[in-house]
This record gives sequence, C-alpha cells and structure tokens, in this order.
Amino acid sequence: MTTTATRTTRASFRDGVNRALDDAMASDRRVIVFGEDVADREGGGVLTVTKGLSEKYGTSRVRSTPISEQAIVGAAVGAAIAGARPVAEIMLNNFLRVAADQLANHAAKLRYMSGGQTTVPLTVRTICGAAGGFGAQHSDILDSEFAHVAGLKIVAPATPSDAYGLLRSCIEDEDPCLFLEHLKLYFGGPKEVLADVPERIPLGSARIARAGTDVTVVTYSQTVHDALAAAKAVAADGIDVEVIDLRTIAPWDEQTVLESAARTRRIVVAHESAVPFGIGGEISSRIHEELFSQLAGPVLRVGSAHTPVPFAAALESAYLINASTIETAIRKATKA
Amino acid sequence: MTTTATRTTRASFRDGVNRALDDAMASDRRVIVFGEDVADREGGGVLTVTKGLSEKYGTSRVRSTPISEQAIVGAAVGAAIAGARPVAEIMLNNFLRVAADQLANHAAKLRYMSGGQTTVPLTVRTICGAAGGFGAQHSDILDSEFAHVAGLKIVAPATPSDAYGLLRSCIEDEDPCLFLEHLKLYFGGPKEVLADVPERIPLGSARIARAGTDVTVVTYSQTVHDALAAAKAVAADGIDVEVIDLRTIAPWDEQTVLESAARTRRIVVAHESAVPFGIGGEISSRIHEELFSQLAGPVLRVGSAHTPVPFAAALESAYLINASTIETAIRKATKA
Amino acid sequence: MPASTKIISAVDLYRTMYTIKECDDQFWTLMQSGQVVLNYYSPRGQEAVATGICAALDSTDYLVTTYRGLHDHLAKGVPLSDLWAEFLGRATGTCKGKGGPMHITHPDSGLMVTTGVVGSGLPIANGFALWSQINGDGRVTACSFGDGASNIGAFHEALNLASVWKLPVIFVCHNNLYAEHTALAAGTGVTRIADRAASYGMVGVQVDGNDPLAVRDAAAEAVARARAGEGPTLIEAVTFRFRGHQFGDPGEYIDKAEMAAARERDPLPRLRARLLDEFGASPDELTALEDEVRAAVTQAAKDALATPEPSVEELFTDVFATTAGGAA
Amino acid sequence: MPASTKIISAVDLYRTMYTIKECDDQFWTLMQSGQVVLNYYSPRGQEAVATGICAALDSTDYLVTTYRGLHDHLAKGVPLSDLWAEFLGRATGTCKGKGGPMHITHPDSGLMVTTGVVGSGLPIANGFALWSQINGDGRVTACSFGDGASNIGAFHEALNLASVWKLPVIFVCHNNLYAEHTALAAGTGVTRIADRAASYGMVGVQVDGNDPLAVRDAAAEAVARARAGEGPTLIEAVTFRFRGHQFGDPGEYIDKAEMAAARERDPLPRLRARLLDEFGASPDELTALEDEVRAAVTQAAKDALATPEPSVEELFTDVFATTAGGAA
Ligand SMILES: Cc1ncc(C[n+]2csc(CCOP(=O)(O)OP(=O)(O)O)c2C)c(N)n1
Ligand SMILES: Cc1ncc(C[n+]2csc(CCOP(=O)(O)OP(=O)(O)O)c2C)c(N)n1
Ligand SMILES: [Mg+2]
Ligand SMILES: [Mg+2]
Repeated sequence: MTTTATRTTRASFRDGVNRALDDAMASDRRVIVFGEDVADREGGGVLTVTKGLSEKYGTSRVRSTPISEQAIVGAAVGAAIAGARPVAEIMLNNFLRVAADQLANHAAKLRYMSGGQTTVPLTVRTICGAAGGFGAQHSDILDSEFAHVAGLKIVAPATPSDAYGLLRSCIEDEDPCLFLEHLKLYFGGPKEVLADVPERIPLGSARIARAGTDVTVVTYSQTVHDALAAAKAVAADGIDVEVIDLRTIAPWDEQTVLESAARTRRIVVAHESAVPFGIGGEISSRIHEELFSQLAGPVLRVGSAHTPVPFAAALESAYLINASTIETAIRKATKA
Repeated sequence: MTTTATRTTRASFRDGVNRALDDAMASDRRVIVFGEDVADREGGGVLTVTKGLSEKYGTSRVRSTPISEQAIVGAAVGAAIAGARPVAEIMLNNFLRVAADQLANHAAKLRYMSGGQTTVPLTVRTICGAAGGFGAQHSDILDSEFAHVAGLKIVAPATPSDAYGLLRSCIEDEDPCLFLEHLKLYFGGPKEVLADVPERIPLGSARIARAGTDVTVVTYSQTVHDALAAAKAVAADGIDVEVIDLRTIAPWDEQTVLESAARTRRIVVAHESAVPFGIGGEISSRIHEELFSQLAGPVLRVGSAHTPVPFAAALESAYLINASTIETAIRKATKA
Repeated sequence: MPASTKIISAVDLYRTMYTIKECDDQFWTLMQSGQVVLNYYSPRGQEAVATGICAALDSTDYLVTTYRGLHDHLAKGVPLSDLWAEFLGRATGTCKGKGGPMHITHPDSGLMVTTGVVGSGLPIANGFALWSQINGDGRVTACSFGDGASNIGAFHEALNLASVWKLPVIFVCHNNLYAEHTALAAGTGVTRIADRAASYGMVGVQVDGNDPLAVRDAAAEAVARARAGEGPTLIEAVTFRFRGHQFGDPGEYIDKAEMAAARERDPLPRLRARLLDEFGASPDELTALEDEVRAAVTQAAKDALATPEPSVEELFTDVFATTAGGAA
Repeated sequence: MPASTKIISAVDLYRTMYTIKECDDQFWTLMQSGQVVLNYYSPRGQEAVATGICAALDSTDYLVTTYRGLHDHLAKGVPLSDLWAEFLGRATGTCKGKGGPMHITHPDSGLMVTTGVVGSGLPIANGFALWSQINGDGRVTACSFGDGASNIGAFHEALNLASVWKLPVIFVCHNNLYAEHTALAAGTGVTRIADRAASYGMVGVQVDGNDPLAVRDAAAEAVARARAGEGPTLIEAVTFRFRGHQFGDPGEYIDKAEMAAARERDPLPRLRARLLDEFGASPDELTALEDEVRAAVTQAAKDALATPEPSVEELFTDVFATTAGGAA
C-alpha cells in the first residue's frame, strides 16, 4: 500500500532519516536520541541528520555525548531494557569496533540470556561505505561482521523512503537493530517525494527495485543504484535484469530471493564490501542449497576489492564495486 | 616431511601451544608474550598454557597485563611495528569484541596504509568455542567476524602438532595472525607424540585428516574430531569420507578443497559457529563457483544453532554441532 | 518507601549475609562432591558489600552485576528457589536455565543484568539511570564490578558519561584485591580506586567492605545524592575473596599471611560478634536465624536438583522478540 | 644525540611552526579554490604543541599521531615533498598515496603511525615504548591525541598500562577545547585533563600549548623521565583550533568572543614578537625565513600536484607481507 504523496519537495536520504527520527519522537515519548554532536548546539550532527530534534524535543531526550562509543551503545542497551526506545548514533561504522562488545555480546544476547524476561529494543544508526577519500579506517561496511551474530537485525536502506520506513520499523521493533547508512547516499543519492505520512517498511522484506526476467541481481544499500545502472546498461542488449534490494540484511528475505532466482535461474549477488566471507556467501549458498538443479549456472558474487580501502582517488575507484563490475557479472551469468 | 618422533610422552594441545611459545622464545629474542595472568607469578595463565615461560625468559619478555584488551592488542601492534614478534593472549575470543578496533582497524591495515613501509607481525592467541556451560558470553567462535577483514590471517588448529606447527608459523609470519584455540581441545582433545623438533605447518595449507572417495567434509578446529567420528560412523555403511582440516581459515586452501570436491562431487562444510553468514558460506560459494557442473548436488553446510549459546547442559548440547549432525549431512549428500 | 527511611536492622543484614554464605557453602559442597559441575565464582568474603549496598536501595531500584554476582543477586532479593534453579540450569530458573550463573536477570527484584564481560556492566547501568532521569521515575541504579575492572576502557567511559550527564547511578567497586590471579598493584596504576573518581569530577569514597553498616551508610549517601539529581558516586568497598577466582583455582599466588590477615576481617563473624556485643542479639536468636537460613537454602538446593532441565525447544526461543516478515 | 643536549634555537622552532602554518594555508587555499578535494583537519593554532614536543625528541624517537596530524608530521621531520604528495594521494607520497592525510607513516623520521580512530594511537604508542624498554634502545615514544580522546576507553587502558609497566612514553593531549563540535565541558567530567594522570599514579602537567618553549621544556622533562626508566608522563597542552574541526565546518558552535580571545593567543605572532623582543632576531631575518619556507612549501605543492596518482596495480599490493601457501 502506497500512501499518496501530497508534498512536492523532494526528500534526500538525510531528510528521510531526519523525518523518521522526528516522527518517531513525536509519536512516542520513549524514543530518545544520542550520539556524538547530535544536539543542535553541536549542529545536529556532522551531517545535520539530527538537526532540529533537540530544539523540538529538548536536550534531555536528544543528547550529544562524549567520544565514548562503548558508553553510547551501553547506554542504549540499559535504556532499552528499562523501557526506552533509544536511537544511538555511532558516527561511522568503523568505530563500532570499539563498541562491538556492547552490541554483539550484550544487546544481541540479553534477551536470550534472560530467558525472554527483558527485551532490548534499541537502534544503532551508523554511516558506512567508501566515498570521497576517507581512507582505510573510515570507509568499511561492517555487514558480515555483525550479520553472523544471532540476535541482531541489520538494515541497510538505499532510498529516502526506505530510510524513513525502515528506521521507523527499527525503532518500533522489540529487538536490537543496526541501521547502516551509506555515506554516498548522503551526497548525491536519489531524492524522492515523501508522503505526508510515509509508510513504514517491515523489517525482513525485500523490494523488487526493478522487475526482470533474465537475471536476478541481489543487492542492498548504495549498490542498489549501481545495480540499476548496470541493468539499464544491459537492457540495450535485450537482457532484462531483476534487481532485488534486500533492505534488511539480517534476517534477509529468502522467499523473495528464491522466488526470483527460481524464475530467472541466473543470479548475481552484489555488495560493496568484499566478497570473501561476505554477505554474498550466505545468499549464494542458500540459493544453491534450495535451487541447485534448477539453476542455469552458479550464483556469481561481486564486491569491492578484498583490501583495506585505499586513499588515492584512482585507487579508491579501482577498489569500489560499480555499475560496470555488476554489468560484467550479469553478462557472465547470461552466458551460463 | 615428518620428523621422527623420539619423545615418548604424549603431548596435549596445551603442550603443543606451550612448546611452540617456548621454542619461539628460545630461538628469537624478538618474541615476547603478554596477556592477563600469563606470567608465572600469576600461574602461567588460567589454563597454565604459558607456564614456565616467565621463569625461563624473564618478566620483561613475559608479562601479565591488567584487564585491558585494547591496551593488550594495541601494545602488540606497536611492538610488532617496532620490530618485536609479540604474542598477545586474549583470554577468550568474545573479549576481542572490546579490542576489535585494534585488530581490524589497525593491525590488519597499517601495512597497507603505510604503503608497505611497516609490517605488523603479531599473533593474538585466544580461546574460542563452547564447552562446559560457560554460557552466551564466553563460548562464541568469532571466525567469520574477522575472516572478512582484509589483512588478517586466521588460524584454527585441531591437534597438538598442528597447534605447535601453526603457532610457530604465525609467530614467524610477517603479518597479523589470529590464532583460535578451541576450549574443548584443552579438555580431552587428542594427544600426540611430538618430535624433538616438531615441524612448522605453513599457513594457508589444509591437511587431509582422512582420505576418502565418496564425500568431502571441509572443517577446522574442534569440529575436525566430530567429522572424523562421523566418517567412522558411516564407514560401516560403506561411505568413504574424506575429511579436510583447513587449519588456516583465512586465507584458506582453496586448491586442496577444490581438488577433493572435484573428486568426490559431494561436499559438506561443517563448523561450530552458526551457518548463517558463517565461514561455510564462503567455502560453499567458491566450490559452486568453480565446480558447479561437476557436483552431484549442492554443497551442504552444518553448524551449531543460530542462537546465543545457552547455559543449561541439555541446551548447550542441543545447540552444538556434533558427529551426528555431520553424519546426517554426509548421508544426505550421498543421496544426491 | 524511599531507602533513606527504610529501616533495616543489623540482624536483617546478617540474615542476608548468612544466606549468601550458606548458598556459597552449599554450592561449594555440591561441586566438591562432583554432584554439580559449574563455572562458579564465589563471593565468599564479599557478603557485606552486596548486603550494605542493597540495604540502601529500594526493590524498584536497579542493580547491574557480574559473573561474581551471587551476593548481589541474593541481596537484591532474587528468590532463592529461582536463583538456585538458574545456577543449576533448570527450566524453573530465573532465565529458564538459558542464562546461568553469569547471566542472572530478575526484573521483579530489580536485578536487571549480570554480565560475564569485565567492565561491560557500567555503560549499561548508565542506560538504566539515563531512562530514570528522563522518565523521572526516581529510581537509582547501582552497578557492581571488581578492582580489575577499573582498568578497562568501559569503566572510564561510563564514569565520565555518568558525570557529564549527572546520572542517578552508583558505581560500586568490590575491591577484593585480586583480578583473577593478578594482585591489585600488579595491574592497577593507583592504590585507592576511589581516587579515580576525581578524573570525572565525581565523588569517590572508600569504605570498609567488610562492614555492612559502613557500606550501607556510604550507599545511602550516594543514593540520596543520586535521587537529588546531584549525579553519580564511585564507592570502593575494600574486601577479600576467600575462595580464589573460581572453583578449581588453588589460589597459589596468594600469600598465606595475606590470606590469614584477610580471614581476620571475615565480615560474617565480625558482624555476628557485633550483634551480640553491641546490638543486644542473643546467641540463641542468631543460631535460630542461621538454622532457618540453612534450612531454606537446603530446600532450594533440593528443589533445584529435582527440577528438570529446560526442554530442547527452548534452544530456539527468545532470540528475537519479534520475527521479521521474510525472516528465516 | 640525546634530546637533552640538543640545541634547538627559538628561531628553529619558529621555522617549524611557520612551515606548518604555511602548509596549512596552502592546503586551505587549494581546497577553497576547488583544486584539491580533501578531508582535511587543520592544525592551525596548534603549531606550538607539535613543535615543542618534537624539539625534545630525537629523530630516532617515535611519534604516533592522529588525523589532525600535519603539525606533528612536519615537526617530526617528515619531508615536505613526500608529505604533500601523500596528502594529495600521489604515488610519490610517503605511503604511495594509499594512506592519505589520516594515515601518514614515515619510519625514517620516526613518524610511525597516524590513526583516524580517536584514542586508538595511545595503546599502540605503548607497544613502541614496550619494545624500546625490552630492547634497551633508549628511544622514547610520544603520542598525540585530543581533549575529546581523553574520554574514550583506550586512553584509560593505555595510561594505566604505561604506568604499571613504567613505559618510556609521553602522552601529549592537544587540548584545543573542542572535540568536533562539542566543547570540552560538555563531554569531559574534569576541567584539567592533566589531572587524569593521578588515576594512574603518573606525572601530569598542564602547559601553555601556545608557547613552544614551555611545551619543549615540559617535554624535555618527560623525555628525561622516560629515558631514566621512571615511566610515562601525561602532558596537557592547552591551545585552540582556528579552522573548525575539518574543512567545511563553519564552526557556528564557537562563540565569537571565545574565538577572538583565542586569536589573541595565536602562537605564531606571539613567538615572532618574542623573537624580535627577547631573542634579538631582526625583522629582515624573519621575513627571509618566512619567504624561504613559503617558497619551499609552494614548491612541494607544485611538485605534488604534478606527480601522478598511484597505478591501479597498487590496489592489491601491501595487504600482506607474506602470502601463505594455499592463499587465494
Ligand atoms: C573483557 C574481559 N576480559 C577478561 C575476562 C576474563 N576475566 C573474568 S573475571 C576476571 C578478573 C576480574 O577481576 P575483578 O574485576 O577484580 O573482579 P573479581 O573477579 O575479583 O570479582 C577476568 C580477567 C573477562 N571476563 N572479560
Ligand atoms: C572512535 C572514534 N569515534 C569518533 C570519531 C569521529 N571523530 C573524529 S575526530 C573527532 C573529535 C576528536 O576530538 P579531539 O580528541 O578533541 O581531537 P581534535 O579533533 O580536537 O584534534 C571525532 C568524534 C573517530 N574518528 N573515532
Ligand atoms: Mg577483584
Ligand atoms: Mg579537541
């Protein structure tokens, strides 16, 4: 069900996230927001994503924090168990590596360890991905590092409306959610007209970003746009590509993927983080396990280079997955 | 090349690790050891793995540390760049989650970021795995959490001689190595007679733990023993299983695995950590990518439950992968 | 009833302490006999810390503790039977046997989190206090941790954040002078852990952790400060650990004379003597109390041993509270 | 030559500071004109800290710094041309263009690690100092970090370990009063960061970070302490950051009066005035020095702009030093 859009201004990815936070705070007093520089005195975040929130909801519910990622995620864990709906911001997902204990040893497990007595409905928002020369320590995507952890949900939207709808769902979800926002989507990602009351997107449900019949590309986050560009490029040669935007990485929408794969029999999995031991391994394996005898050829995986992210612009772009990497894989898949 | 064994006492896994450290320290003054409780005043580690080292090599080279995992791994990073060969102990791999930044953002990347000017030849030894009711925060195996990180080598031995040989290789290697020691191997793992000068085992090379013709089981660490038990169980029915012990998880020995898979055409990947987004996804995907049309059926994956590790003995054993889980998968694979 | 007006007699404190000691003794006996196999971290020697702190807390106040948490669990009011059952991994345990001794949670008594990761409880305790502060529910959160934990990063981040936000939280360092096998001075750059409070502009107090009344008084002050919105307190309660780090640790690294001196300060006989000397208790009364406690603990142990382990289906429950649409 | 006997004139300090300022100005101009696109963290205002510290270090001593590291890189002696080339991502850069400004390494000048993760340099600095201590090479390691970094866990763990092991390391807090957009008091529970040294039984000193001579003297004492085996020192150098957190930050959160007052303390005009008034330098001499520096920087910029980016093959080199047997 799509709500009729009445606004005419086009919303950026930032707008989608900002409005989701705003609407969530307006509708539920349990929603609180904290992270480095997120209050308005500090500019509403380095990308102004939280701008206006502390002015509107007060500095008790919207707080800038010290540079203390363990304290940030830990505070979210405790507050969530106590009854709040914390949305903690970790500036870049690379810094989750100092707070991984709170997320993976605690947030993900406390419900289970308590035998279901307590729940941990927190959301950790964080920026991921390579763009514009931030170098090796600021550009990773920690998707597979956390997907393996039982008890976490991982969400990675590609569009403003999905950012809105998925973030609302994360905040309303009873479980800990990691919300990955690709940096590139903040700079030049597509804009969309958002409805007055944009719809929520359920977790765990993929979106057919482009329907097609010949090859399925399974992807998520920023790479969705590269996949769409690749689909467009091969369309000229009569190759009709279906692009599935997973939106939720864990738990992912197996049903939608398997249905599409059964139809097209040719599948490419594409994501920005490296292929080895990446998310694609799970998707590829599940497709083989379920559809082995029906496939025209093996599921192909493409990603960025399995190296740290280099600084120099020429190297960064050589490192990164892009439309042409995906196009090559699509063409290879059609040969099978 | 196997050196003739002249000692007659049978060495435990602990002995293998302890001797590797001892021999490494004796042969190279750059080797230093530190971690919580590792010096002899503190008993040589909670499992006495480092016992005798500080008495023999002094408390300058063998040091107990405060409970400060970031400081421990960080000290290893700096010392390694400076010219030492640090072997840092993180008591349990779950605690690496507080030090993941030092390992994944720093140790793994500093060589690359420096353009090859500096190397980071450190080894982090740590215990992993479920055994004996340690519960959800002490029993994980963080294999896939780190395998995705470019620049790290990950090693997981199954036997005393491999523990020895691989640990020596890690210490001598120019790159950062994560050395995963399964807790169960310290309690009731198999014993072996070690040679006077046991051989080093090269990193990245798998071992055929059992040669067979019908099905290949790819595994590592403690699960090797479960796989061997499963192989024995099905042998009675004439199913001849080849068991490959990867020994090194990253980079893994694709060649050995692919050769075996091409021969048997039926493959099971088995490991203790959960299947979803686990190591098996990579191995399975690579086999499909390379041998798709030659396989008798899809590569099967088995692991423990995708849940936090439960405490109660009945639940812990229901959680864990075991010989019969693997046996079931082997039988299923032979049906293809 | 706010803690400040709560009247807990010295005899009540003794009852709690004796319950802790008795549980510990009975676990120990069961383990020694091999009837029970457990990764067990004894609080023997530290009874007065938990008891004194919890005497200053209301039942609705929160407590976050560690693997060495039995004393805290009992002092905060986790029911004996549920606790025993959880320690033994039974279906009737607080956490259905899924958490175990290192992960006791019992919200009804305010025992919110027990963590097995050193130092990780402190940031979480802040979260409880944060929500109390925003919510205005007047609750205070206490958080237990060890001397060794004061060297880990999470301690630093948590105390700093609590101070900057003036959170209603009390950080309670159970300084038993050892972190596993490492003596305080070997791992800690400071002698008095309470002094570390100065790094955060926080009040820090050191108390005799073997004196439950002294601990209670320090805690009551900290609770009052927290409830008044004046922020957190660091309490260092100096005590000792009589049974090594965990069951099976022979404790060879502890000097005999040090151990003997510590035994002189055993909080249980000490309080008992004071009850008789200063508080007018009679020997009979105390013996009766002890017998009663022993009987209750014996019963809890018996019941726990008789209850079944959780059914195997429980393995897959409680991972998520809500299952997402297309979830596997 | 041990630092203690190294004679660095005030004019030499000025030369270093002026080089830093000049590099910063030229980067800024190139970015403003759009010729260069960079994630750039200006050290403008903090020149005296890096210069004073490095004046007390030998070239064989180690320095570990952060993303805001240009002042440290230059003061420690990283050659202008290599540094410029790396900042611009060129093949001739210190790190072949693979590291970039946030990850400068140049072992020849003792600049060992530049990290982009707040606080993470401190544990690594300990590692360098540890090996010097074991190895007996007499080197000292200095480590730069910000005021905001003093709130992260790694800071705490590193200072404690350094103290317990008496490592030859100097922790240098460049207190520019802001952590990104957050003012010191909003995130830090203590007013004087140097006071945090007490938590580790460590010497802590606060110095005027706008006075290179004062910084040098404090550093020289710390270096002497470290070389004598007497352990680490925490130096807090109070300074300011004139150009916001990073290029593109309008700095709206900084009060105008505060900025104006800080500008009064700008270390460059201040040292220049002292050189003329106290040290007998002539205006011509200083102008000549400035011209010379400016020309050298202009040349380095020009050369860097003219050198090629690394070739695409470099993407895959330097991941591992040794490729394992069956490696992919
Ligand atoms: C982060 C982390 N590192 C190491 C351990 C292993 N460990 C468990 S208890 C302990 C000692 C803790 O000492 P202290 O904080 O003094 O508490 P105590 O055990 O004395 O109560 C250690 C090192 C752990 N659980 N978590
Ligand atoms: C662990 C971590 N958290 C957050 C960031 C993002 N970040 C980069 S610089 C910075 C501010 C650091 O402030 P301070 O330590 O005072 O140093 P300054 O930038 O003032 O030199 C922050 C929050 C980071 N790089 N690393
Ligand atoms: Mg202790
Ligand atoms: Mg600063």
